[in-house]
Amino acid sequence: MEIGLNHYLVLSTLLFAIGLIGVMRRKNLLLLFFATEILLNSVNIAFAAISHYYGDLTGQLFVFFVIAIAASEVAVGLGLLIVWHKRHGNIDLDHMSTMRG
Amino acid sequence: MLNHILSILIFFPALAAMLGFIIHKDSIRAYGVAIAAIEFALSLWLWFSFDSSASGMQFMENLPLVPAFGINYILGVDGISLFIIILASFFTMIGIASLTDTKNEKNMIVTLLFLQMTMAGVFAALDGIVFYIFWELSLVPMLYIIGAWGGPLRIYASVKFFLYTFTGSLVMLVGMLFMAYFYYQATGAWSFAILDWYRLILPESFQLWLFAAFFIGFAIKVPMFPFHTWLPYAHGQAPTIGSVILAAILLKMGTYAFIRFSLPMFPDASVFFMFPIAVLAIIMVIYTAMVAYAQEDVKQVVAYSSVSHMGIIILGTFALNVEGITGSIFLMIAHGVVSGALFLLVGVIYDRRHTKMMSEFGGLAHVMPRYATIFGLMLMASVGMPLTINFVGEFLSLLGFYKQSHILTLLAGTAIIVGAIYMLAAYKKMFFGEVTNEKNKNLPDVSKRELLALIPLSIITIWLGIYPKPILAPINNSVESIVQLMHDKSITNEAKTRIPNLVKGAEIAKTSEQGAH
Amino acid sequence: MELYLYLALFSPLAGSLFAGLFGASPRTKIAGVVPSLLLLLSFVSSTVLLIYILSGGEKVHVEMMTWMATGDLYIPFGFIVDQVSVTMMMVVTLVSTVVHFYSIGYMDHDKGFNRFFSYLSAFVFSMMILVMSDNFAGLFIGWEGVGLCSWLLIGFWYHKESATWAANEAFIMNRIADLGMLIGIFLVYWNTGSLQYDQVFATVGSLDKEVLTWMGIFLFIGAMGKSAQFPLHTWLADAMEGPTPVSALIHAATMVTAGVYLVVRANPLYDLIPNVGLFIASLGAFVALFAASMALVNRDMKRIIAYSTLSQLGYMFVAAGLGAYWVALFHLMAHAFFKALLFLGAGNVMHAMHNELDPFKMGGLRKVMKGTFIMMTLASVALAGIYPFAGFFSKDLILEVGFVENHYIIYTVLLFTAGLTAFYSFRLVALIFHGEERYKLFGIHPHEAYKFMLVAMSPLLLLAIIAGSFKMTYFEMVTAVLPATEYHVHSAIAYWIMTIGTQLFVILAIAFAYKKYANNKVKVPDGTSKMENNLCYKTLSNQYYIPYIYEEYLVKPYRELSSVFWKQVDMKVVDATVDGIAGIIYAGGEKTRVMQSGNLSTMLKWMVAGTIGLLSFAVVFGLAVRYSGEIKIILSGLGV
Amino acid sequence: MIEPVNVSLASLNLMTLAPMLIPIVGALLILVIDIFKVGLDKTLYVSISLLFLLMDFSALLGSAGVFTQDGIMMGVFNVMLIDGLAILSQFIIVGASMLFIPLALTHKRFHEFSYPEFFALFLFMIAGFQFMVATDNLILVFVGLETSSLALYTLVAMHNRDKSFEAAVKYFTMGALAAGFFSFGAMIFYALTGSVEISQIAAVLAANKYVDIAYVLVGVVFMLASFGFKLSLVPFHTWAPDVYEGASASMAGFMSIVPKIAAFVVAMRLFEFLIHSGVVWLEIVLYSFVILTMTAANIWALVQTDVKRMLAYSSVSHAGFVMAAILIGTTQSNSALFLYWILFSFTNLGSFSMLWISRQKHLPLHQMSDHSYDKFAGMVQTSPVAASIMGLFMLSLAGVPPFALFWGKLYLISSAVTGGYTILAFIMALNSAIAGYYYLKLIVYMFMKEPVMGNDGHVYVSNATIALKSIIGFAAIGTIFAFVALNPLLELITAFVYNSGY
Repeated sequence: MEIGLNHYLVLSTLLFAIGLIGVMRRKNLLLLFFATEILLNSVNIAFAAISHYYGDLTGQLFVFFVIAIAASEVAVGLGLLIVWHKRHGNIDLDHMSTMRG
Repeated sequence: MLNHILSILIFFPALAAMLGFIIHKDSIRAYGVAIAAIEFALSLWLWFSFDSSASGMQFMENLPLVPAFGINYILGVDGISLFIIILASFFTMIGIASLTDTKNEKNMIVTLLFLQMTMAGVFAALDGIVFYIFWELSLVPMLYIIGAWGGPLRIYASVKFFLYTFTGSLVMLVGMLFMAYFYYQATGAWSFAILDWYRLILPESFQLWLFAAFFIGFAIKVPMFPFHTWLPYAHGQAPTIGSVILAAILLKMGTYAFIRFSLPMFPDASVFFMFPIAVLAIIMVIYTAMVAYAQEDVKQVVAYSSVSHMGIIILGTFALNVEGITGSIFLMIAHGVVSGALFLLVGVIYDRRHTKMMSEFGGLAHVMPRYATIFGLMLMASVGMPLTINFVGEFLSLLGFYKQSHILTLLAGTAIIVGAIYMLAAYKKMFFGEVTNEKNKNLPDVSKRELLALIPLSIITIWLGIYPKPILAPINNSVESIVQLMHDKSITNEAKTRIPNLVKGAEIAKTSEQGAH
Repeated sequence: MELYLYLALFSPLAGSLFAGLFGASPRTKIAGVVPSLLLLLSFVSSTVLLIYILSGGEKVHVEMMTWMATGDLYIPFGFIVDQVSVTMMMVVTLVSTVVHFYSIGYMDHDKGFNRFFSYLSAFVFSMMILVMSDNFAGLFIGWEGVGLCSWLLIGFWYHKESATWAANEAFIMNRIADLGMLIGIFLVYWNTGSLQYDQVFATVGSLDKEVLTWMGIFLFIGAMGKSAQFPLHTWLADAMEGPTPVSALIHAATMVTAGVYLVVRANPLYDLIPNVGLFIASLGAFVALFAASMALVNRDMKRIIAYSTLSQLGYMFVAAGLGAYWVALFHLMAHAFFKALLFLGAGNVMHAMHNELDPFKMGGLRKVMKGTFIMMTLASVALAGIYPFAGFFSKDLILEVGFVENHYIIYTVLLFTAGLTAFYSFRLVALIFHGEERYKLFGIHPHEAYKFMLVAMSPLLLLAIIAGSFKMTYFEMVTAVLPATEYHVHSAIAYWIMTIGTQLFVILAIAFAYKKYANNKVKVPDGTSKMENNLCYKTLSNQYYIPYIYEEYLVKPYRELSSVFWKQVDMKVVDATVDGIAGIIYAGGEKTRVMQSGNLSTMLKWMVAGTIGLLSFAVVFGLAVRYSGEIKIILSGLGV
Repeated sequence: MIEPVNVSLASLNLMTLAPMLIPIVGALLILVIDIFKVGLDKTLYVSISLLFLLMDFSALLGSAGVFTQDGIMMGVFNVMLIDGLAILSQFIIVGASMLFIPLALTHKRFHEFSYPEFFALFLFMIAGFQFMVATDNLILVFVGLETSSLALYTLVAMHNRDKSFEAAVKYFTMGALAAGFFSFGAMIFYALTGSVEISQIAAVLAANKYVDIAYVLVGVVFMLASFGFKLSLVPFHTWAPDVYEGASASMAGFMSIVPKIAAFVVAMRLFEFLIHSGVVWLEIVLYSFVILTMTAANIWALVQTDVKRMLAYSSVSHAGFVMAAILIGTTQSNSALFLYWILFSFTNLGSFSMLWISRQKHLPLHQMSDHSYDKFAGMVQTSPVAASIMGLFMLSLAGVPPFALFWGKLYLISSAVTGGYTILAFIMALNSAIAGYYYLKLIVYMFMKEPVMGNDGHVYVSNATIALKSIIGFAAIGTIFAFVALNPLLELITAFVYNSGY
């Protein structure tokens, strides 16, 4: 059968859902970042598909920006993660709750 | 200068207070007294140059503040506000003069001067927002006075006082915004000017809602029956000066606002709500009087007694005829003088013994005869003895309301009985009998400084009781114009009959009297 | 004439203020003498006015200044001297002058001497306002003023618990009545549009019956308080805690008669409502009997006299109620004289006996204090109404009124009461002055009062004897303003029978009193004798248990209800609600703050949860979108 | 084979880029300087940044002038959109930043300020915000959003204490999630309309009469989620209190103002056309958001023991309060939003700076947190002026007239009244009453309690310098005399908002 737009959209939605679940379930900061990456990239797929469907470049433009931003995000995120690990020797979310209430 | 006298009256004390910060604390009292005296002199000058025969606003000032939103700095006085302004400056003066040595006196005096500004502002403002500004601002100094110089429960009391009143007035603010919006719809221009609002004739349903919104703000301030519980705490905890100003002036803001806003703006609603409010007022009168009778703390007695008297004021206001409203305004002044004096008197004994429990006293008439005499005089004024200032007001208020309802007036009239009961009981406990408590054996009688405050009050109490005309006449003129305005504006027949038409007053009065039977 | 009016009115005030100056300083004779002289001046000017009126002069009407004026209401300080008010002025000034001079001696040793005179003159001033005012408001000023002074004077010895209690009781009871008065005044104003007597009474005729009745009732309620009519009578007996001159002036001669004066003043009103008048009369008759009965057994000299005052007030109200206003006024005058005399005499006795009040502990005093003995006896004779003393003319007249107006029950009651009056008055006289000297048992050495006190009393004595002879002149005078109804039993025989009958009856009563109490067998009762223990006696000596009932069923409940209102309602309901609302909000915060657990993963869950929630709502909405029309209608309710 | 497009430089209208380019240049300059000479004093960087922000501001004035003459202008392939909202919000962003930069000149030395990167990032962040508001292209919005956010995360982290790192991580992670939501939402709109320009989207949706409303709603949901995070609407607010507490007081104050106004503008662009085209669903959702955020945040603020955390919740509540303006969506309400935010920035700036100057390096034993209430007990006795000023800011936040924020509340509630949202108006009023309590609590501590032992009052100004004091003075004056500037401000805002079609 021929792979249409909807398939891509469904796929991206699924990936997004997976990403969401990951974000909720993961207690490890690194894995959490992976999950967010999944989120963003799922959207990329959809954008690419749609832009192909409409035949204009805006969607792909968006994809490039998303990729760039995701990259820089990772940079910042990893930086924070490393500092945290230096100080506490762990990257577990549950140890990250000194401020509450 | 004379056409800016109101602004001067308002902002002179504020500026003086600013300067007060730099004055050394040993000489601050002299400074405060001087400023307050000047302020009082100014207010007297205002009275002197006030045209008693005119009924409208005088010394009007109009200065655009936020014209885009119809907010203007409009001031003016008429017979209704004039005397309360004078009373305010007077009490600030004697308050500072008779200030017994308090810790960091400087802050106290500066605060009092700021308070004076807000009080003058509230009663001079003729723009809804300007009124609201001063109305709210007056809470802050009082909050500080109660909270910083008060008794053991002072913080609870002051916060309760602030939040309770603040909440009410926010609801009132929404009401004002609606009023302005209706004006905008009617005329296409925003305006918060009260005199503009007077010209607005609203359908009855709108009137009812707006009346309710304003009512909450005012009723809490007065304070009317179910909303009164902040008052005993505030009075009980506040220092003497705080209670004096609170009882003498701040409570009057509520009743004044009823006459300035509710009545002329919503005549039909006023008629509609007349009986419910009258019932509340009567509950205030009798219930609080009984509560006062049960008190053990003399200051609480006075506090509850002022709630009880406010009931009569409300009743007179909602008589909706000249006699009643004039009476209620006069009673505002009277109650200001008398309750202020009573709180000062309580302060006198508190300074000596540092307790307000009546059980601690007894037989004081032996040791402090002068004190006992002045207290007795104020007591008699408070129970409405003729030829004292209170009687004029109570008589007129009740007389006025009798037109509207016989039985309710009969109930409210019990004020003269229940009032006598708690006051005489308190006086008996404190002053009569033998001196039982050793600590009271040799208390000094009232000092010069205290007399400085008490003598003028006593004189006013008698003088205005015998010859109220100089105050009654201007009030009467302004009230007549308001009542006429209400009659003309009112749309329901009920209101038309309830609110007398002064153009041909006499026979209207008769006929509707027959109707009321 | 106005000069005299002002003199008469204001010289007491001057006296009061003068004495007031010395209020705090130790007692000085001057503080007593000056007010007394000023009162004499007031008396003289009143006499001048009286003569002027008698010589057919116009009534003097002055308007000093405006008091209250607002809306249609206009109340001046206006004063009027007409036949009625001048009579009252004479009575007031005369008696009070006498009492003042008397008090100089009586209060001789009291440290509150100056204060006393200040109060006393203040009282006279208020009383003068009361009687001279030309409008109801002015009347009310005086009305309250005398109330205040009576409060001050009853509680004069404020160190005595009983005195202050009695003072407060008197004040509050009067206040209850004053409320009625006030309402009456309001009724008058809203119906006649004025409070000036002349205008009011000019217009009352045109009002409908119901309004008039209510007016009459409410005004009379006011009168009931001041004149201590049942059920507001208890304060009068307790008021005897005050110094005796006070009792003489306020609680016998002047203040308590204010009620009668009010009814007399308002005669045009009461003429229109005879049924109310009848009620007044019946109440008066009842009180006459009621009070007299309590006087029979009482063992307190002053209280006995107080009850007799009460009973005499009853007589006056009978007359006033039956429309015989001039008779009422006449009896008021006569009664003032002999009753004041009686009280002052009692005062002497008290002095002699060192404030002992129980007549059973006296006896045989006639030897030591002749003057007082004579005066009190004569006063009692006058009170009993023996010819030719004042009481005869005034009191028998009232009996006749009752007879002529065909209210035979009232007549009988009054006749019987006359007997009782005679009995208890002479019981008192007998106990005090006759029999053996029981006081010796208590080691008291009585002495006669100062000469000048007796001299001061003498005018009263004179008047008590001869007042009756003015009857005709008086009648001529007052009927200029009061309805001039002659009350004569039509057949002469009946008249003579009645008169002589009454006299005999009274004399019998006196004789009985003497027989029973003037002998040497009288002992100081110790609560053992048979008579004291029978129910009837107990009831009487406990004043029909009325004070007890008031205490139990009015005062106590009021006190308890008050504390319930404060502790339960105000604190636990009203205030608790306010704090409760605040508390709920605060507790809400405490409960829900756990949502902010500080754990990142929870935070993320919240975010996702929020999104999911919105999504599901969106889906629901998306499904329901085809009904969007209806939904919009429903939801548009959110705005406005 | 796509033939090359040739465009005239004029049509690009590069002027529209100027305001954003200026701070970027400034940032680069700072970095360059640092390359050549290390370890220069922070004062230099502060002044450089100030200078460039000033230039930025004047550039804005220029474009404002152009706008007043010939209305909205597009630029750079119609990506840039310079309308009233953009200009107003940029004024707020740049102005507020200018007031915050000098807060770096503290008395104690905090080592984030010794890095020039700090200031570079700061300027980049400003540029990001400016891009965000000055376009209706979702891509550019996304870029701006992320630029600024990433910079912000770093700035928070640079405060270099455990709490700051924790705060940064939390902020960052949730931010990443929000970014995901945004892109997903954008994707859906793109899928529905084939465009990422809000105006286009609106046009297309209107054209096909919202046939697939369900999908639109899904898109809206994700947009709401991401902006709910930025605007800290309950329940997306959870980061706010922790981040505020972790960040330095100055940074917290900054966060409470600048990012939010940017987000508000985008939200306004995005949601109002939906509301006006009768998407009742959105109306309900926003209504509940507004009420929930106001009330819940207030209630939580009541129970805080740390002033900074309390202020965090209060800013959340204020955001909810202002969100009402977008719900109402009339010209008056939108102008009210800007008015409110200008006044709010003055007051909030003041109060956070007061916390900032009272910041100690090390906590005394008895003290739970940096700015716990009891630290301020009896402040009036030791340093009365500071206490009075702090009290002033609290009163203003509580909406006591005539101080700045009262006017904002007044106008906003009034817009609710005129917009027909009566109940909302009353709820807003009552919420201000509740809020009164926790602002009052601080006043009570400062004015009515006795100082804790060993507090000589020096702590309250331990961090103060002329710069900080003058900033605070400026804020105080602005707060007191707001009513003077009110009328011109109101007229200007209304004109700008009205002329840009909102």
